[in-house]
Amino acid sequence: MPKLRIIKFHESINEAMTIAMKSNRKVLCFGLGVDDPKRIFNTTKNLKEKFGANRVFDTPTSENAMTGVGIGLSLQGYLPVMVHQRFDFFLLAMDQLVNGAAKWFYMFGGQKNVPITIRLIVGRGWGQGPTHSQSLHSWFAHIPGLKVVMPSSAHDAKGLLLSSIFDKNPVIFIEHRWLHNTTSFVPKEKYFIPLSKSNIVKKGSDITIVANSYMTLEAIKASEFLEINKISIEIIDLRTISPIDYSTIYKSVKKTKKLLVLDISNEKFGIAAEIVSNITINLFKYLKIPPAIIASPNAPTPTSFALTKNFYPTHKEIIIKIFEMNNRKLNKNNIPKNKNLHDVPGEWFKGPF
Amino acid sequence: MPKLRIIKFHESINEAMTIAMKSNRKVLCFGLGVDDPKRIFNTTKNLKEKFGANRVFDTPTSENAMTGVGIGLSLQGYLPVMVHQRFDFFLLAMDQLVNGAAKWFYMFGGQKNVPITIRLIVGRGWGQGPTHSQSLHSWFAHIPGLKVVMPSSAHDAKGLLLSSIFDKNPVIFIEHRWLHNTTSFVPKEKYFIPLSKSNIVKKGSDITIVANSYMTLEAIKASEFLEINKISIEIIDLRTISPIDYSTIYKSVKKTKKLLVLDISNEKFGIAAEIVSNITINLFKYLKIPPAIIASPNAPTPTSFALTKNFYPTHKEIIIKIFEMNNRKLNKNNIPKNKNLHDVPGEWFKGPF
Amino acid sequence: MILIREVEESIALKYSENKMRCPTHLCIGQEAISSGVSLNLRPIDTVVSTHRSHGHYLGKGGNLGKMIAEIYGKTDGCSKGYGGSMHLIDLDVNFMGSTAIVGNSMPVGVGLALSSKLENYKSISCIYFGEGCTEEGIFSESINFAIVSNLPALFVCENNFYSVYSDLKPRQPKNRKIHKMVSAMGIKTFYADGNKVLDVYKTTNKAIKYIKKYKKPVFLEFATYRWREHCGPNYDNSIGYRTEKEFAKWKNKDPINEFKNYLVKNKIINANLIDKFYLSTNRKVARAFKFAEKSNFPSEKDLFKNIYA
Amino acid sequence: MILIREVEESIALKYSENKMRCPTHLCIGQEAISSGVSLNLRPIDTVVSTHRSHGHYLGKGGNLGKMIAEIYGKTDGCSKGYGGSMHLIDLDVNFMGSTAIVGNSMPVGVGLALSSKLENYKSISCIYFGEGCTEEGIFSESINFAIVSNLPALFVCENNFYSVYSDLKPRQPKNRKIHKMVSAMGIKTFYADGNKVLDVYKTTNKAIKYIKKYKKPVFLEFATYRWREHCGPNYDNSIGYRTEKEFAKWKNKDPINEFKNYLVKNKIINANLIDKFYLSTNRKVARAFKFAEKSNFPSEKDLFKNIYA
Ligand SMILES: Cc1ncc(C[n+]2csc(CCOP(=O)(O)OP(=O)(O)O)c2C)c(N)n1
Ligand SMILES: Cc1ncc(C[n+]2csc(CCOP(=O)(O)OP(=O)(O)O)c2C)c(N)n1
Ligand SMILES: [Mg+2]
Ligand SMILES: [Mg+2]
Repeated sequence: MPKLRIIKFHESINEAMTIAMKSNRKVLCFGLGVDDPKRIFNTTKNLKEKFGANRVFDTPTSENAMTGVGIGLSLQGYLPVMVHQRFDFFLLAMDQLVNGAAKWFYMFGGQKNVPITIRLIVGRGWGQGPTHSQSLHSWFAHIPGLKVVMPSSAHDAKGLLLSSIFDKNPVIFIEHRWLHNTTSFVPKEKYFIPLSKSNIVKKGSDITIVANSYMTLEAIKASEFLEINKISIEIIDLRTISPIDYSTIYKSVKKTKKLLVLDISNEKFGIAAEIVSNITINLFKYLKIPPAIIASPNAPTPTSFALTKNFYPTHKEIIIKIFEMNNRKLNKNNIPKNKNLHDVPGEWFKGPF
Repeated sequence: MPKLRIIKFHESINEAMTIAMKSNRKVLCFGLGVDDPKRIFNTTKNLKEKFGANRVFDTPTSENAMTGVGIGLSLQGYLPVMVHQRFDFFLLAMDQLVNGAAKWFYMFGGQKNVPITIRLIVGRGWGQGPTHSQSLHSWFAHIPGLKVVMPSSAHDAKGLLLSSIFDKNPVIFIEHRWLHNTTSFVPKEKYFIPLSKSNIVKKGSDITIVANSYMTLEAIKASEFLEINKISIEIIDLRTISPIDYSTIYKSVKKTKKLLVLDISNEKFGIAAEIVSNITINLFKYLKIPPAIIASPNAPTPTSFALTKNFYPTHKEIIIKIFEMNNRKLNKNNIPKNKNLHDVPGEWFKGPF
Repeated sequence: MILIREVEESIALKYSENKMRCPTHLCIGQEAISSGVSLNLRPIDTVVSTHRSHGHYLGKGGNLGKMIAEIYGKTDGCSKGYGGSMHLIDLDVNFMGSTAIVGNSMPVGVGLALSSKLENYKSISCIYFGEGCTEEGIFSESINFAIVSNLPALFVCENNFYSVYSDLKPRQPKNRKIHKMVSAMGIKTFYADGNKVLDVYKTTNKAIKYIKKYKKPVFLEFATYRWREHCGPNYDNSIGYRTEKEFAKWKNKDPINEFKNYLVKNKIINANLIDKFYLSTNRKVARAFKFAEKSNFPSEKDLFKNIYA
Repeated sequence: MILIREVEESIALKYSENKMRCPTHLCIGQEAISSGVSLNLRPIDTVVSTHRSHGHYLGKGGNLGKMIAEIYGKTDGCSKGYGGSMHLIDLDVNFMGSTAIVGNSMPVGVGLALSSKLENYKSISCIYFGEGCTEEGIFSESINFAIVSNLPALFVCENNFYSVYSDLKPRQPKNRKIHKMVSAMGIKTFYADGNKVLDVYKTTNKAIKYIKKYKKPVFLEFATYRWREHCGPNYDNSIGYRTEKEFAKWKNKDPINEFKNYLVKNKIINANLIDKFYLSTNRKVARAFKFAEKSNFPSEKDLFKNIYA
């Protein structure tokens, strides 16, 4: 048996981009810095060299107009992939996204679809602070006409990005910065992971965990300790936030009768609420105990190393909550500790950006 | 006993503006058309004449910058009231709102607050269509640092607007266009209705209805028919969406054991989900049946008269749902019909705008 | 031009029947611009526009019956009833869409120009907007990108001096010439009287030659005037935001009369022919309204159609 | 100027200790601008700035110790640790805030100017930004409103020719002069060499006189160059987005050397005095770092402080 090919998340994004651009000349890639020396954390490496400056280009700092340019391109059959180094910068483009891209197909009677893909990178750690670490994916999920994808692994990133690029609708593709250096098995060839289909990352019977993006990793980390402690959790990685795949969640909750939802944004009016609400409304009689949510605090992200200490929930909070939900006593000291400082995902991530 | 003074919602907004500007010279009012002949559906009537062009002024069509101007003014102790004829136009200003106004107090260590008030008018009916009838209040509710107010009556509008203007934080004040001509008792003098405190519009025992803005009127309309049919509903008008007043809802649900949440935006990832989720998590054991939501369909607003026929939920859908939740048989033909066409609130609202 | 005028007048006339139930912005008084510009556009050239787009749509050759049906909210509407007057499209003639948020369609037009560049400048992207749009940030962003990328974009600014009920005073400095301001960004610009269809035609012609020759965008500004209220069918001089005198001055410069007089004076065609043309136009318009009235309403359930492709 | 340089050099030196844990944009090479501009500002005048604001903050007289403490994330930080290097404030000297989204603080500065106008032009609002910011729509929106409303705003564009690793080519047309482009909007503009502190000083002086006399805004453009990487403490000429030659050319025009030579050559002060000044500056900087290091970290629970006022 051949050895599994293990690569990094940023390499897998890069592979998806390369395959997409190679297989269809209509795929374009643009955004601030896509052709600069850093190549968006390596994710756009070699694209300009391979596909030329016409298809891979830097832009003025004009987020709103460039989104509109993407719409215009896609009306002529292009498949533009726009990139933003931070989710937060994209707030300037809400008019084009919501009043334009999301509604174009609908408001013109289904005549022209807008197959644009927008890659947003969510900052975290090293004092990214209030304006460089937001992920307002719940905003987009609220808008009919948009799709919202949040991969959690290198493997998923490739297959989901390929599906996003070739999807006929505007897709918001959200990459958590801390995932970029994670690794997983990634097949070399082209493959598509369907949108709006979640993934059971781990089978289990005691409780259903619905996670997305980076929180999936924390859930997996928690599961190891829980396993030892004979609590069997089922982890569903949403992959696509909207349109959401409820049937997988329904099936799981019908089995486990317990639900914990994780999110990378703050809890208040976030996507976890939607999931808890939907499950409650539809599976009320199955739920043995009240569902629960673990998400960030309802505060802006502060900058100071000290203030972010408990800002991001980790496997620890998940473990504590799950013990509680399963009515089990826990000695918190037994929970394995992170070896990194809380504001970095590992040695590779150091320094300003 | 003196006769109660009944005035219209737009008059009450106008009164609040007038009182605020009279009582504090730092209150300003600006936005497209605040001093034009139509005066934002009469809500800014006479302000320019009374307080001068320095304090009441029209602006260029520059939503994003003008929001920043408002922030700058408020840093110097001004209390700016910005007005947008449609909520949808304000999407251009999300950077200034979210990365600026909402975070200024926090990210600069609590040194300068931003007491700006932003009035947004939600369009409905007469083919306002996909880009002139959105209300994305769930977006704002998700952002820590913002307050979101949605009055449902002339009486509340005055007291809530006064509280919003003099509140120390950025407040989004959302006016449903169909409320502008509704009337209610409005005291002549200055009064404040506290933010983040909801209002029990109607006491009842069989089910708790959580409503906001225009949906409160539909709930009231429904209650009349329900009363006759011996179903006693408790209607809570949220008044402030965020920070939300859960304690009033908790008390009510503990009593009625049933929850129905209404909203004027589409259901998916909307504010109703947050409320259902919170109540489920915190009052699980009190709930006798699954909570429910009535909101708009998860679609953009189409323009055609024919397509909007069932777009907006009314007292009818509420009545049907409540009969169902109370396990009661209903002859739908008995539900009183609206006398107006479905796309107008009354004779006063006709024609294009 | 006459067609546009007659269509708009008919809409104005019938609007009070309450069957056209959507915000509707008429372009009466401004017809020379869409007419003069459109005559220079080939079918392959694309157009995007704004809330006030009837003229641009018809000028490009957009289907009249479908436009009226759209305003009536019918299935035969050019947007199948989903968009209304403010959201028109006719792909058969490459009228790619008009949208209702000020400035919203500008960058979309720039994107269309970029797609043309990627296909060897096969077409020109014509982008209409009002002078109010120049105040939106997206205006300078769009033009800057078109300049930097050498795009075949034709920006057409209809300066009618008003944005809703606001004159220029609170919005733009007194002595600004929009075309000069934009020229300083690094783009070729032209200015002309937007009520003289021949001037509009000739100016646009020069512009298009320039675009083709230099593979660069051009910006046009045309002065004109809206006769009716900002939104809706009526006259609104009485409400006080503009003077009867100003209106009379512009009405005197009626683009259609101006052109008729020119044609007759120069004996290009005689008055009889013009009358005949009116007759046939009116028949066409009447047919369009009949078509719209007869067309079916969409079904309520179609609300959920086409949210996703 | 020397203070700013020495502070920035110290940050660069100590950054690798991993105690300053936030994105940090140094202004080494650009110090003449904040220095020359600030000398013209009175305490009452307000300032807003961008991600690259250390120089602007210090120039305005912002507290040095508090700035360093802020970068260290301490309670004595000027933003109490909440903001970091990109969000500085010092109300004592009317440094009203720097923010990290390109263009974000511009209209806020315009709002400050409007508040000044409402109080009879009591102060001037100084607004710093880079040439990259001119590409954002909010740039033209902000300037347009300042013009229309006759606001006492001083716009200061630091043109260092780069936005992150992007030179001007993909962003602005070749022959654009930013100050000329802006001038066409209807605002007085000046241009000067941003590496010559005297030129900056004199130009700003003229600008402020103009603002006071005419009660109108002014736009300044200064050419300059950033020596270190866009964000962080290192040099980055090796990564290939700019040439060693270009860098050398600008390093040769070091604003500090330039000014030192001028002072010595013209016998305004002697070299000795400058050395002494360096010494005292270095002591000051060292004290600031000590202050920052000694200051306490905020408590984890303070995370929930100040979300609402
Ligand atoms: C972003 C935004 N702000 C405000 C409006 C309201 N509005 C509709 S049309 C219009 C006037 C725009 O003026 P102009 O661009 O000159 O076009 P005209 O109506 O004169 O043809 C305005 C302000 C809008 N549609 N979008
Ligand atoms: C809206 C937005 N887009 C992108 C960025 C990323 N970014 C941070 S600094 C910067 C460079 C801006 O260049 P310029 O204005 O010239 O300032 P400089 O860094 O040269 O001082 C960019 C693009 C951002 N912070 N905000
Ligand atoms: Mg106009
Ligand atoms: Mg720069």
